[in-house]
This record gives sequence, C-alpha cells and structure tokens, in this order.
Amino acid sequence: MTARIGVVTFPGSLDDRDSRRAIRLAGAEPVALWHKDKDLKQVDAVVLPGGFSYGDYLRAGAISRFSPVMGTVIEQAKSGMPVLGICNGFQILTEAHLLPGGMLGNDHLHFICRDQKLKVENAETAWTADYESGQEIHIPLKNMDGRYVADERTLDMLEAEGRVVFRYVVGGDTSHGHGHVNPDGYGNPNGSLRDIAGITNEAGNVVGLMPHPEHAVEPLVGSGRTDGLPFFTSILKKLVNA
Amino acid sequence: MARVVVDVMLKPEILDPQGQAVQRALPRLGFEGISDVRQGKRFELEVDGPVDDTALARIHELAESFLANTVIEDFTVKVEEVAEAGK
Amino acid sequence: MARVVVDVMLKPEILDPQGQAVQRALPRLGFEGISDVRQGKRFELEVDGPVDDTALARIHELAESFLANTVIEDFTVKVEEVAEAGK
Amino acid sequence: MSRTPLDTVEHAAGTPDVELPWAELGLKKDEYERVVEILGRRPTGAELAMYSVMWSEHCSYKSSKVHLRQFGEKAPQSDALLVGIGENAGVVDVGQGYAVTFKVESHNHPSYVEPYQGAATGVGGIVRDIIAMGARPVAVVDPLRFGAADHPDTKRVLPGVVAGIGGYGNCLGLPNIGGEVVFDACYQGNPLVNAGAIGVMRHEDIHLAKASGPGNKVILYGARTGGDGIGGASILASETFDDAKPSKRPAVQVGDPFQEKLLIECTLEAFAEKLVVGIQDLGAAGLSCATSELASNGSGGMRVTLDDVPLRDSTLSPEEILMSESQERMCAVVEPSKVDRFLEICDKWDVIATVIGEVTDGDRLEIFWHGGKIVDVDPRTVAHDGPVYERPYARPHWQDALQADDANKLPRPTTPEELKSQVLRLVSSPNQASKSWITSQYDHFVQGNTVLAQPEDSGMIRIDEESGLGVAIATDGNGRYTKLDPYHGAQLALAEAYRNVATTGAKPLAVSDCLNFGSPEDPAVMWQFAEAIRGLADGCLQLGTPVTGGNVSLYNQTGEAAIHPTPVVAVLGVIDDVARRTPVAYREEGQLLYLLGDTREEFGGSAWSQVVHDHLGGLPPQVDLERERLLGEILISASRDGMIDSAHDLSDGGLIQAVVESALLGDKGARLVVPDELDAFTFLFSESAGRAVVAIPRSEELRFNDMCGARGLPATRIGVVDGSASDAVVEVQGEFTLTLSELRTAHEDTIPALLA
Ligand SMILES: Nc1ncnc2c1ncn2[C@@H]1O[C@H](COP(=O)(O)OP(=O)(O)O)[C@@H](O)[C@H]1O
Ligand SMILES: [Mg+2]
Repeated sequence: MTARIGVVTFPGSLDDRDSRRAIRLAGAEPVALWHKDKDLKQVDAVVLPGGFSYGDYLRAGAISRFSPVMGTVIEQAKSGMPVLGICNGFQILTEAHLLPGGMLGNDHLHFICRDQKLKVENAETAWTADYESGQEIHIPLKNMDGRYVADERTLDMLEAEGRVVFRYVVGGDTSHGHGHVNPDGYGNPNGSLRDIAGITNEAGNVVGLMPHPEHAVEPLVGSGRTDGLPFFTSILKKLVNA
Repeated sequence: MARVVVDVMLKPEILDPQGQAVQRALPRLGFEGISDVRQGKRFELEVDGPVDDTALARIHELAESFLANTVIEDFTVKVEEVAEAGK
Repeated sequence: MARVVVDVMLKPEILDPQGQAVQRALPRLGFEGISDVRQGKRFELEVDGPVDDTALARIHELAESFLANTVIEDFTVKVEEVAEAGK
Repeated sequence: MSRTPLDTVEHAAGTPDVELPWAELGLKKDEYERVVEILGRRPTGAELAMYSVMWSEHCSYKSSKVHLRQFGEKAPQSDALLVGIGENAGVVDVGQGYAVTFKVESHNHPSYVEPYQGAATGVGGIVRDIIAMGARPVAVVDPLRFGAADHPDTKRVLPGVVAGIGGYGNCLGLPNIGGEVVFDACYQGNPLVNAGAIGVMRHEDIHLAKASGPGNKVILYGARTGGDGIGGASILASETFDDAKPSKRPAVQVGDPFQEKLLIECTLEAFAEKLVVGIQDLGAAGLSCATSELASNGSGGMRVTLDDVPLRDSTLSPEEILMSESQERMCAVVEPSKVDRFLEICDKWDVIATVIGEVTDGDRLEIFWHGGKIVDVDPRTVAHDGPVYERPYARPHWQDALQADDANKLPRPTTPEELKSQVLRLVSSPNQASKSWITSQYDHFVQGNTVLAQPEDSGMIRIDEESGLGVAIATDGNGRYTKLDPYHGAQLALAEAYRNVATTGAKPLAVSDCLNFGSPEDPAVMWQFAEAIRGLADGCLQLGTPVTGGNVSLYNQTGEAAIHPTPVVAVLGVIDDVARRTPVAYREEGQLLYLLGDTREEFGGSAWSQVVHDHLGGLPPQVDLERERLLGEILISASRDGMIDSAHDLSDGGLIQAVVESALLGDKGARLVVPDELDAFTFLFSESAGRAVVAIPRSEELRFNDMCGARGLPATRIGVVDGSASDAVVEVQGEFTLTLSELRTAHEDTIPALLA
C-alpha cells in the first residue's frame, strides 16, 4: 500500500507537475486536484505547489485562497491532514490563516532564483521527519514575494513553540549581494524576519516554506542535488505507518 | 454609478522597501525635504447603484477579507466625487 | 509636517490585469454590483516644512518624472489632512 | 451626431473618389495603387487597414525578402527538418518521436519606450508562436544589447527589460536557460531586446496556421481586444468615418502573463483532444494577420463577423479591431462538432472564447460589421503578395579604412604586472563580467527539466525522463566582428553558437536567427544586411544546420547612426542522454587542461582591444567552419565516452576569460603554462575561433590525445586544475598569480555596482 498525495492546480500554478514528479520519485502516488473541485479524491495529504496563481496580481495567494478546493483543504487541515505549501502554496496558507504571518515582496525588490542554503530547525513535522534537526541543506529558491513577516509576538511564539521549521543560513561570504553566484547559497535572500524560510502550525501537520524541495529530487536536473527528497519520503513513511 | 476607493497601506511597523527605494532615490533626483515615503495600493471600484450604508459596509467587508491582508496591511474606504481622473 | 499623497493609476485605455483579476474574483466571493476595478499605486510622502505652491509644484514634477510612468499612467497629487490612517 | 455611412465594399465601389489616408498608414503611392488594382476598386477603410499593416516592413519583410530567400535556396540537406521557414516557427526532429520548435524574435523599439512592458510582451509574443505550432513551451532565452554600461539611460532600460523578461517568463513557468548581455555605445537609444523560446511536441502533434474544411469555425480566444498598437488605424477611423474625436489609444501595451499561462494550458488541452484543425497566434497586425494568413494557407475562404469580437474598449472602430495588437490572443479553426468541447476547455481555464467566423468554400476573405460587408479580398494578396524591394546596397566608403586600422598593431602589455592588470580589467569589464545579477532574476528551475542554465555554454533541457533525451540551445552575435566584416561576422556568430552547443555535448541540428540592423534605406546598412545573410546562409550550408525561421528588425538607428550590424544566431542541438552533458565548471583537482584548436594573433574586434584601447578596427578572427565541425565532433564524442569533465568554448575575452569562468564556477584554481609556440599575451587574449578548453581526468589523457591526433585536431596541454576554495589561484607560470577571491570580486561586483 502506498499513500495518495494530492497536488492542487490553481490557474497559474507552475510547479504542480514537478511536485507530482517528486511525489512519484519518492514512491507515493500523486493525485492531481483541481481548484474548482471541492473533492479531494480521498487523498491522504495535499501539496499546494509553487507558481503565480492568478498572476499574484492582488497579493500572492490572495485569490486562490478563496477557491472551492481550499474550503475543503482548510477544513481537513484543521482536522489533521498533512498539507505542504511550497512558495505560492506557502503564501496561500498564510492568506488562508492556516499559518500565521504574511508574505511580502523581497526587500531588494527583485525576483531571486538560486540554490539556497537552509537549516532544518524542526525535524518533527509530518513533512520533515527524514531530516535531522540542525541539518544544513540546499534547496532551490525562486520568488518575488518571499519576505516572511509577522508581529513580534507571533514571531516569539513561533520560536518558543519550535514552529520555525527552516531558516536561511546566514554567514559565509555574502559580501557580494543577492546577485552573487554564491556557491554555498548563504544569506537571507529576501529580508524575511528572523531569517525564517518555513514554518508549521501548532499540530505540525501544515508546513509552508518558500524554497522548492520538488526541484531538488534528482541529481541531473534542477539544482543537481537531492536535498529535497526527504520531504516526500517523510510524508510517505508517516502515512504508510499510520 | 459611483466610485469607491479603497486605499491599502502596509502597517507602519512593517518595512516598506518600495517606499524606501523611492525615498533613497530622491536626493539623486534633487529632491530634499521629504522625510518618509510609503508605497501602497489604491483600488478604484465602480459600483452599480447607490452607494448607501449597506453598500459601503459590504465594500468594507470586501476590503477587510480580500483587498487587504489585515495581518500586514491597513486600509481605508472612501466614496469619491465623480470627477475626471487625470493629472 | 504634512502628508502629500500621489495616486498613480494606469491610463483608462491601458489594460489593467491586476484590476481585472480582482474583478473576476468578486462574484466567486459573493460580491455583485461592481462593474469595474482598477488597481493602482498610492504614495504617501511626508514633507518637512510647509506644503506651499512651490513644494506642490516640485512634488508634481517628482510624480511626473519618477513616481508615475506617464507613458502608461496618470497621477494626481493632493495634500492630505493629517488624520490617522487606519481603518 | 451624424455618422457617415459604413464604408462597405458596396459603398467603396460606388464612391471611387473618396480620398483615403494611405500615406498616414505608411503605404507608398505605388503600393496604394497596387491595392486598387488588385481589388479593381478603391479599398474600404477596413481593407486599407489590413493591407497597410500586412504590407508594412515588419509583416511583409519587403526589404529583406530578396535576401532571406538564400536561407531556403542554400538550405543544407537535413533529415531533421520537419517544418521550415514560413510557419510560425520551424520544427526539428530530435528523435524518439519528439519534435522541437524554436525561434528568436525582437522587441527592440517597444523596450526602449517602456522597458518593462516592452520586454515582457516580447516574451509573450515569441511564446505564442511556439504554442501555435502545437508544442508545449519548455524554455526561453534572451539575447540583450544595451548602450554603454555607465550611461544613465542604461540604468533605466536594463533593469526594466530584465524585470520585464523575468516578470513575464517566470509567471508563465518557463525556465530561462540562456541569452546574452552586451553593452556598447552603438545601442544607446536602440537597445536590442531579442527573445527566443523552445517548445516540445510529438511528431503527430505538429499544427499549422491554416484554415481548411468549409464549415469549420474560427474561434478567437484569450484576452479581449483593446485599442493596442493601432496608431495608424485611429487616423483612419477619425478622418474618414466618424465625426467624433478619436478616443485615446494606448501608446504602450501592458502584458498579462497570467492570461497567457491560461492560454498555454487551454491550448495544450485542446491539442491533446485533437480539437484543432489550424491555429494562429495574434501578434503584429492582430486579426488582419491571423485571418488573412489562416485563410490564404488553407484551401478555402473565410467569413468573419467582427461584431462578435469581445472588446475591452467599446468605442473601437472595425478598422481598429482589425489592426489591434492586443496581447494574449489566439485564433483556432475547429470542426463544428468539436466547437462545444473547445469552448468548454476554454471555460475550464477561464479563457474567453468566441466563434467569430467560419471557413467557406470560396476563396475570398469576407469580413462583416453591423450587417455590412467591409472586407472582400483574396487573402493571399494581403498575406503573401506584399511589395518586394530590391533596395540598393553598397559597401560603405569607410569599410576599408576600418579594416586597415589593425588591432594587432595596438600596444601590448610588456611586463607581467601589466599583463596581470589587463586580465583584471578584462574580466571585470561590463561585457566580460558575470551576469548573475541579471540571470538570478530568472527562474531556471521551473518545469524540473533544466540540466544546464546560465552561465553554462548552452542551456539544456531534458525532454524525456526515461531515456534522458535532451535539447540544448545557445545564442550568439558579435556586432563588433560583424561591423568589421559582415559576411564573416555573421559566420562567427553561427560558429560560436554552434560551438557552445557542441561544448555541452549536444549535436547541433538547426538554426534560428534575429537580424538586427539599421535602416534598409541606407545602402551601407543594406550592404551589411545582404553580406550577413549571405555569410549566414553559406555557413549554415557548410555546417549542415538549416535555418528554420527567424526575425528581421530594421531601422535600429538614431539619425544617421545605425547600430553595429547584429545578427543574433541561435543554434539548437540534441543530446541522447543528458547524463552525458559537459558543464563549464572545473570539478576535480588534478585534472589536465587542454586547449583545442589553433591560436593565432587575432585581436580585431576583440574584447581586449575594446577594454584596453577602446578600439574597433582590423579584421575579425578567421572563420574555419570545417574546423568548427571537427571541434564539435571531438567535444561530443568526448562527452559521450566520458573523457572530459568540463569544457568551455573560447570566444570574446579569449582563453583567460574562459579559464577564469570555469575556475570561479567550480571554486577550483588553475595553473597554466604558456605553450612554447605562443607568447603569453596572445595565449591569454587572442580570440581565434574554433577553440575550447577541456578538463580531462588523468586516466583519460592518452585516449583523448589519441582521438584528437587521429582526427587532426590540435590539442595542447596547457595546465592543470589545482587548489580548492579559499586558497585557490589562477596562475600563469612565469607571469602572474591571481587569487580566486580577487578574481571573484573583479568578475562579480561590476554589474551590481553599475545597476543595483
Ligand atoms: N540575458 C541573459 N539571459 C540569460 N542568460 C544569459 C543572459 N546573458 C548571458 N547569459 C548567460 O550567461 C552565460 C555567459 O554568457 P556569454 O558570455 O555571452 O556566453 P558565451 O560567450 O559562451 O556565448 C551563458 O550561459 C549565457 O547563456
Ligand atoms: Mg560560451
């Protein structure tokens, strides 16, 4: 038996096919979900993929959050179904208030695409169990609105409850600014508060992050590393063992 | 037909790099004496029918739930004179 | 200190994909009766010293040369009451 | 408000003396007279609108046609070519049942007026060409040229162009896998914004722009039609047909990438269900072009009701609707029984779709408005029988003096210190510096199939996950070389793009080009143009890579001053298994560096002559296309057999530029020895063509040398990969040593410092 993991396609989703590929490569069964359908086709978990849903014209994720499928996702997430939001998916999760805080434009005002160094802060969530806490990994990052913001109280709460799942690794040689081909991918790429790259909800079933693990699952393409695969093996194990 | 304007600005405590970029450029352009710049969004809604209290209340709701993300943004709603836009 | 607001909107004949995306979403959110939405930018400038005609003229110039792209955008400049922003 | 009667065909026939503003619409007197002759009466306003845009330089290629013919006449025999010049884009067979379509286009002028939107809509336009062939777009490239790097206007144009290309391409989900950024004062006021796209399909999915089958419906879908790009038509509307003032028409178009993304998805879904008989994108000349081309390429005629076109601006006149260049629209021909399903798919994707007409069994294109027939033409006369000019051309009087001003005679560095400082100047000069400030604004991961992207020699995309089949693309063009010698300059562009593709391990298959020149009315420019095409066509014949399509951009000039003639050449290649690709970066210490090819004293048009002496003169490097082919074969074999771990072609900046790039990318040092037969300066800076540097594992040295020896390719051992990370250096023995961190600062800080 394997797990069925749904990937929602919104108008303007871009990495839906890539997320399905990553799920398949991890050994689970990818299931395509459509934004206009309330029905989740009995999947065991859902990935909200990256992209520019509705062009991100109002705010990233703001329009998709009101789609029929999100009604069901919100409901199911609250009763414990694992949900992963990648990039635009993360933005949708904050707009839907499944995760606290909000996403704003990168502080340097440019789109940024690079292989980013991250630190795994929480290896207990449904999506990160195959990592080790403190592990440093490289995951491609590509976005325009990647700056995570929340008020101080929320940030303190996230820290206190261990809900910061990933942080950008700051340090190393970042003197060349964001456009520098930094072979190590150091630095906060967008001005996110407290270098936050990804967070989880209280229950640990909903995770959102800006970088794209689905682009780091094969040695030949994308970043050429496979540091993103554990996302998909983590959830598979959890679901199969459940 | 009437126009209702919704202005959405980042909350004051949130960094506004776009506004800052404008402000940083000002001296280069020879402008002095502007101590702060913030950049936000302006929505112009053309409303069919009268803009009465009910209509305004609904637009307020729309702004709160949709046009603005109140976690990070503030907004104001106002009815605009139907003057010609333009400079 | 005074606040001058520069509103920048796409010229009416120019396609406004942002406004369109908002407008198309409205029925799904249960909002009817809004026949058009345009989305633009709002700049709030905090001006040191008095906002007299000279100052306004300069801000007009700033808007024209920098804040707006007059090939595709119109703008308006107005002095704002120093009321608290917020909802 | 009184309105003059609708200018129907009937009305036109009855009012032969009405004066039409043909001159304002850009027609010459004799061109207008030909229209009258074709029709046997004066055209209606709508007909005039159509003829005038379709017979414009941009749509009819009237100045370039006579020269472009060579691409067909001299086309090499190639089994790979499935669709050649003339369609929206050429299509090439890449094996395993896959076909690839690719093309490069220009959006130069709009990008100067409004950099962001001009560049964005440029990407939008080329991508629609690719979809119109039946393919899923899989990547874009963006060859760019700007004025001097430190000119204030470059700070306006470049960031806007880059943000626009990124804003549109990123939002469409197309990885950007290559391009160029060149600065030269000659492009001040005339930046070149070229954009290319690649699409992939199965052979059986190839679609063509033709309307056949009487009774089939013509469906317009995508964005509503607004008054975009119709300056001329507005004149027509106001002066002859309406007493009201013309309404305002946009001077610049705004792109809507989200709409285009929906257009891609719904078109591909319609293709997958085999619902489409013929298809055409709407680009320049909008509906005028789409209807007349679809009709003239098909077997029958076409009848269109213009009232059914969904409008963004209800004040548009029929002439304006016909000429509107609103973005993000497509036109499909669909059998009646499949129309409902087609419309359903459009609805699924929230795309507006409307039946606006049908294919008829006559041979006329008839267009109706408010019940009256306003167009009745033979569509071929609109789409294909435009004027053709044999513009006069002449070798410019200054060409000899330019070539006589020999760059090989410029003062050269005399001491190791001077050599070292010139190396630093070179690698930090805007043209040679790292472009990552720009390319990091482009998504190159999306779609999950990017094998190589910037700053590799060519971009590479996997197209089959099982077999590893992939395609590679590189674009090149050197306006300086082409100015010195247009014939050989164009061949050097071809040679470089060909070499870049082969360097990554892919076999070059086919060519697309974007020919950017000044005014064709200047005989000197026309000569450059004619020579460049002749060179390119001869070169393609020799290399066996047919030109499958391209684009011509003329009038890139301000007053008398034309840009350097700038043919940009894109070469597409195929690789059986992307696992065999060869990257630029050095990977392992101890590997041996070999220089392949011959190095001569060749500095005409070189980066060194520009950076150190601000000089342009002499002759460009010699062209030897047989050598390019041999070099390519060796590089491809070596990659296939796993003999090399890194390769970088040598082009502008010469050997030192290439070595520095490979070292920085791999974070590995290199120690070089100047070969006996060369002096250090020539070794480092010469731009002789047909060369590459490869890194070879020691275990492969013998085998590799044997291969080169047997096939007659000079291969010289020039050094070794040595040193890692912080203590690594690039050393030229007996001359100088530069640390990687010095080089990194020099190479990578230039562009951010100029633009950030
Ligand atoms: N505008 C651009 N967009 C995308 N890639 C670019 C752009 N400009 C340069 N590049 C990439 O940067 C690398 C170096 O460019 P260039 O020096 O022109 O290459 P080459 O000399 O090998 O043709 C190549 O991978 C090229 O594709
Ligand atoms: Mg190269």
